Amino acid sequence: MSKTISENVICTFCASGCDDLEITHNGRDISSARNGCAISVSRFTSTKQSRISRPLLRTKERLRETTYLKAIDRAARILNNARYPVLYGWSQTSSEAISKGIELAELVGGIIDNTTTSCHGPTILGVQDVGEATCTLGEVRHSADLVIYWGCNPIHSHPHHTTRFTIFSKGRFRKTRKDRKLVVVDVRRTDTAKLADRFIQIQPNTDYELLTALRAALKGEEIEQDSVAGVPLETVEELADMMADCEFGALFFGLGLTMSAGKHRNTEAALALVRDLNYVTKFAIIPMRGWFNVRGANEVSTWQTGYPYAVDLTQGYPRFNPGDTSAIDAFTRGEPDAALVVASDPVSHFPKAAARNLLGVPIVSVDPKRTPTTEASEVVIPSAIIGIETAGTIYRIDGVALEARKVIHPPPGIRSDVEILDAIIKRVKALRGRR
Amino acid sequence: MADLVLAPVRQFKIPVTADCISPDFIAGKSLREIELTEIWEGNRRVKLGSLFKVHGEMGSTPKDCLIRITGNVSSVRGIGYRMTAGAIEVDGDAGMYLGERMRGGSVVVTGNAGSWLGTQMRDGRIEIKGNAGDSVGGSVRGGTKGMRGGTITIHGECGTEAGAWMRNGTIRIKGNCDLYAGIHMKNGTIVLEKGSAGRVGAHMTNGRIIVLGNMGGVLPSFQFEEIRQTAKAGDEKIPGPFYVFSGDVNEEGQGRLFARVADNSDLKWNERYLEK
Amino acid sequence: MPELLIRNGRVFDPLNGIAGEKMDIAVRNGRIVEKVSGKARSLNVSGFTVMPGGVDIHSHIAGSKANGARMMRPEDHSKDPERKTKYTRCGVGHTIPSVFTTGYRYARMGYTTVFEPATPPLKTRHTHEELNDIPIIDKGCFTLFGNNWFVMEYVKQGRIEELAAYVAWMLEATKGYAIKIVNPGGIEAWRWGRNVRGLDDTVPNFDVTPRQIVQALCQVNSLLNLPHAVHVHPNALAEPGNYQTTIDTMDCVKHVQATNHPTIHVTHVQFTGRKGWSWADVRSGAPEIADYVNTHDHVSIDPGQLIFTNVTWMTADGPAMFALFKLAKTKWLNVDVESETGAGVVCATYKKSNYVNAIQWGIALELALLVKNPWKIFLTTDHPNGGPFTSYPRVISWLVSKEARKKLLDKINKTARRRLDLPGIDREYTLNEIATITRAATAKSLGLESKGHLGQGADADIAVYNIDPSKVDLSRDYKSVRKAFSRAVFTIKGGRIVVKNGEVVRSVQGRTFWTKPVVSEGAMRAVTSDLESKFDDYYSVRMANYPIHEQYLAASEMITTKAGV
Amino acid sequence: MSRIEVTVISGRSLSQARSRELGKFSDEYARSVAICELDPEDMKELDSIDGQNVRVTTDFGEVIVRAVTSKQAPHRRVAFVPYGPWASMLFDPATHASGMPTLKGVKATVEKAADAKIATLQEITHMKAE
Repeated sequence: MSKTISENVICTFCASGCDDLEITHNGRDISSARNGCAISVSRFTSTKQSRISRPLLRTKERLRETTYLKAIDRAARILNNARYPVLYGWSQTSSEAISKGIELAELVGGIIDNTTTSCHGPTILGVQDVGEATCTLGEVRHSADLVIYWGCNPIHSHPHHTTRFTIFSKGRFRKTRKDRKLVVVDVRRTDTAKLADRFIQIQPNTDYELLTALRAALKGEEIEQDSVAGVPLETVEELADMMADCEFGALFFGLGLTMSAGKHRNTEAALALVRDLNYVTKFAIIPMRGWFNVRGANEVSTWQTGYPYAVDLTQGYPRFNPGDTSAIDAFTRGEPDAALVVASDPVSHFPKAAARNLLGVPIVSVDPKRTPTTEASEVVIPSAIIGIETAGTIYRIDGVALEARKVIHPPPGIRSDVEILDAIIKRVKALRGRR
Repeated sequence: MADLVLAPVRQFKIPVTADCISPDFIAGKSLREIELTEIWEGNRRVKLGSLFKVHGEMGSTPKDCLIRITGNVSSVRGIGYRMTAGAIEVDGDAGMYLGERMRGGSVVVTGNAGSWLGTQMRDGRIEIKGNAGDSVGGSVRGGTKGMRGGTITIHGECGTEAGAWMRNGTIRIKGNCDLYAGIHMKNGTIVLEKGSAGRVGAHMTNGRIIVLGNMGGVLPSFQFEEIRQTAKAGDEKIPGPFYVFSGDVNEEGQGRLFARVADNSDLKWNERYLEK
Repeated sequence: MPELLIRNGRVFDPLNGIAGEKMDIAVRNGRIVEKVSGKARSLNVSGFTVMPGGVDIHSHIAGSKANGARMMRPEDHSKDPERKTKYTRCGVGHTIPSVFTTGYRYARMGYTTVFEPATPPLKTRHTHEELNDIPIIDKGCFTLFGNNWFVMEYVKQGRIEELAAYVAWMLEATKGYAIKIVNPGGIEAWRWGRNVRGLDDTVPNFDVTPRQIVQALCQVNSLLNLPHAVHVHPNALAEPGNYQTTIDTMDCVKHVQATNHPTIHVTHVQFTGRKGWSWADVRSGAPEIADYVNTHDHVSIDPGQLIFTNVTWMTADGPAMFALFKLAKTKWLNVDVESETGAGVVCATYKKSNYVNAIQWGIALELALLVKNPWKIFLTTDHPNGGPFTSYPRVISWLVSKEARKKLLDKINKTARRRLDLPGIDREYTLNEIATITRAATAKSLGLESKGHLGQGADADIAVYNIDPSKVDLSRDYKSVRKAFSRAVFTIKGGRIVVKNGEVVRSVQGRTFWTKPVVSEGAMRAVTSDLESKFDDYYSVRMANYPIHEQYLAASEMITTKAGV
Repeated sequence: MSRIEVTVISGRSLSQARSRELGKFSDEYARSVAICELDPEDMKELDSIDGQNVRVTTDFGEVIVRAVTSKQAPHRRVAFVPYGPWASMLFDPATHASGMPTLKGVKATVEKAADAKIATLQEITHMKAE
């Protein structure tokens, strides 16, 4: 087959939404990927690695190959019989598939939770208390003369972030590195910190204290402690002044805030700090969302149910209360009796106590590739890779929706998440005697 | 007072939502009616009688009703929802949302209680002999209305955010308390008899928090005021002396933290601000 | 699709001059026809009022800021859950309902077409995702242009024809329906935490004025023959004394050559119709504005009626929202969208006892009652800014009944009551006028030829209300009027019965209307090459990934116009 | 010293993300994820060398991983274990009513365990199931 180059391809790894990739392929295989970061290249050139080629069903303790029809039937029966099923994952699939997932959750009466729950869920809880002053990434590129990375390491997690949107990008009002200051706050001197004009190293679990002190300093309140979070008071005040004196500031933060002591209160403090800064200058805050459509999972879930994640539909209407209706809490307490996992690997990533209870229930997994979760499943349904083998809508970090496209064909016979979920929905309806 | 006894027929694994377990709902009903009341077990509607053995009798008004639950109901949510009078006793552990929006009467649990105990409570009394979860006396997600009155006493340990968005009433915790007691507190009193993991009173605008153990440090948004010999909690005068802080200055708050001097040597540095 | 015959109703069809006559309406294949066969299903609606399905011209129901507000306000949802039924999906109310609930609640009120009035172009794919998911109703969205870099640069250079071609390109790229302007130039100033002060303040870095932006886009509207007027939210929103800016904004385009419809629609005037110098002496500017509207044919307005309740403010007007946040001190969401626009969301509660709130409530009602011609003013609450759209029946009761107004007037802030003209206004709307401001006039203003009337060929979107005009005294029985408009006896959408006795009995997929102005190939080529040269500099998205394909719309309804460029 | 007290954090790394695309069961994945990055000074104190196995223990579990001298130092007394099956053995499932377990900032000890074997993914799953 002849070689084709697809241009302006949208990367489906992290949520930066790089949309300038050039992919060389023959319709079946990708031979090279240009313009992307190292992770992106790895993603596009490794589509055939570790693939699941056929649906699998567990019989006599072993996963054996089966047909889509039988796998979907078994999946539908497991979910239909469950009294407290959890439908989890959703950050590495399309918005169209997420929409089907919510329909299925409503139909079977389950909890639908996405991986936000263990990434920026606390950020959303913070927003629910104070709001959020934010902007799209292009605004930062055009306007920001102060960029802060706090508890995140984009050189590793979002490798093109600095070149496309912040210090190394070219905007309308800020042209070069010299036009911008970079401050990094972290517990390690990360590779991002090495680029900083100012690196502020703090002790683990003290982000909250530092954020609180910055808010107080900004208000001109006297801080009575000599140091906060291991940072001398002069430095705290200097940083507060730097933030207040910039023309347009942008604070990017990562899981350093959401996963350490304080969680949603850390993010609340950061959101409140940036809100307060807008009384004296212009400032925006943007969480560094991870997976390419984790934001989409929040958006779809919110417009359909009112709530961004951890939505309990067991009683026929949406309820939301992370800690109660969130997947990890439910599994830690041992409540669910079945799980559907779409494009995620909770067996690997859940803390041990939650993973143990997950392993105790029948799991239906939908994934292109083998993972510890697919290995532990009752039913495994292989799927096409979004943005490479099938198209779909995805949401960037800043909520800009993009239409990720199909570049090559999926392996023979492999179906998309949308098709698979739709088939499960139809089968559940049939089992319930409804059209 | 008439006793109604509910005995769980087994250990529930799947969450049960039974906000009908309250004196207001059962008052004047027959045992049969109670047994036939539908509640949620996971995604199924089931009869209360299929999960609980029901016996005893009902009073004709809520205030004449005592509900005794014998056994572990840690998976049962919403017990005592909106109750206005009467009493509930749980001999065992109780689940989440116990006493949510409670307006009167009393709830006593001999074991532990789950999170969101006494959410948006307005009046009445809750006593937990064991430990309690997170967000005791708090608000619903995104809301700003916590507990508005009544008293909650926890004999054991307590999770994070006790008294979040609290507007009035009293919370007393006898065991250790996790982070953020009294966060966003607007008024009322919290007494931590043992100690706290810290960040007490974050975002508070008013009210008082009295800590008899170690407070876990003080946030930079609080200012040291003075040393006081006693702290008032309602009618009670608690002997100190106490370091007194005011804040949260980030919220232009007028709240007060009382940290007992004897247990907070890590706050001794504040004494340098005392006028000689 | 079965044929339908809706028999013996009292029909209000202002576009066809029918005001309460007893007649039958025949429906075949989703359209209204002269007659149907004997096999048609017959609905006897004797003693009921029949109107075309409601058409809402301005309601924030979809897109990134509505969803941002939903995400921020779980406390708003948890008090108003909607259970799933045999026919409907579950969801939540209240001020910003989830999408399924939005469609159902509109349909239950007899509304069948709703326009989302402000979509940031870069985020419009999101808007369409939500519009696709809103069941039953037809819809569309207005694309924001008032702070767009390309627009401001073309205006500065005086290149009106290129600007027209650019607007045509953008409407097609975003599948938008009309030109929307929000605080022209002010949102660009908000980039630096500032705002523009009025029509003649210069936009930082762009050297153009709001006046020039409004005038140019109105000229473009005319050049492109767009179906709707330019839909404008003026500068100085919510500021005391802003009524003059509103009148100046209308007046600055009176000489723009009109097409067959008004040049400019000024929206939610309650927020921009304020006299006075400070919050303490805010007065109603409604009489002056109504006077202007009454004497000029190039304008139409909608009041954005305030309801005393908990609301969510949302607008593209970032600086105005921040100013209001500083007063409300609740939660504040701000989202600036690169090179284009912004958005702000704040939660608030309107109180009867609050002087300013009471004045706002009065301004909106005064406007509705003082503008004489019902074809120039449309019913809105600027959902959810003035109140949720589910309050329309209540607003209708105020319009048809002086008694209903008086009852509430007695409860509002006394100073406000004294300072309003409202107590002295006796006008009461007729049912025909209500039909005008809720469907006929809005459909006409939008240029939707198949909507807002019951003539042959119209879409069979029909609402039947439990009001017998021959028996009911609207003024006295305003409570039953309110109840009737809350729960339609029947709502028929595209020839199918979707609501029966106020409950949804069927869900259908509504269409999305958008406009494609056909400009000359040369003009399009020129603007495309201009865009190509600047796109990567202005956006963080490639030009190739920017346009929304027609297949993206679940049910696309393209309106083409013949442009003069 | 053969053991040190640290605060352990998990997080993303470039090689973790790249190798994930090759497959969770690939050697590359295990090589880049079953590690613990330590500050050079802490390495010295622990008397460990690059590539030697260590045992990381918290209140919630323990795991054997390969010690690696951090290139993103200094971070005294902070140990970094990339997200993944091995890291997840160490963290607190309590979410404090947030839905989010504590995946950063947990007290731990790191001790030399040169002869201990790094568990395979299958073994990790088995350990979790117990």
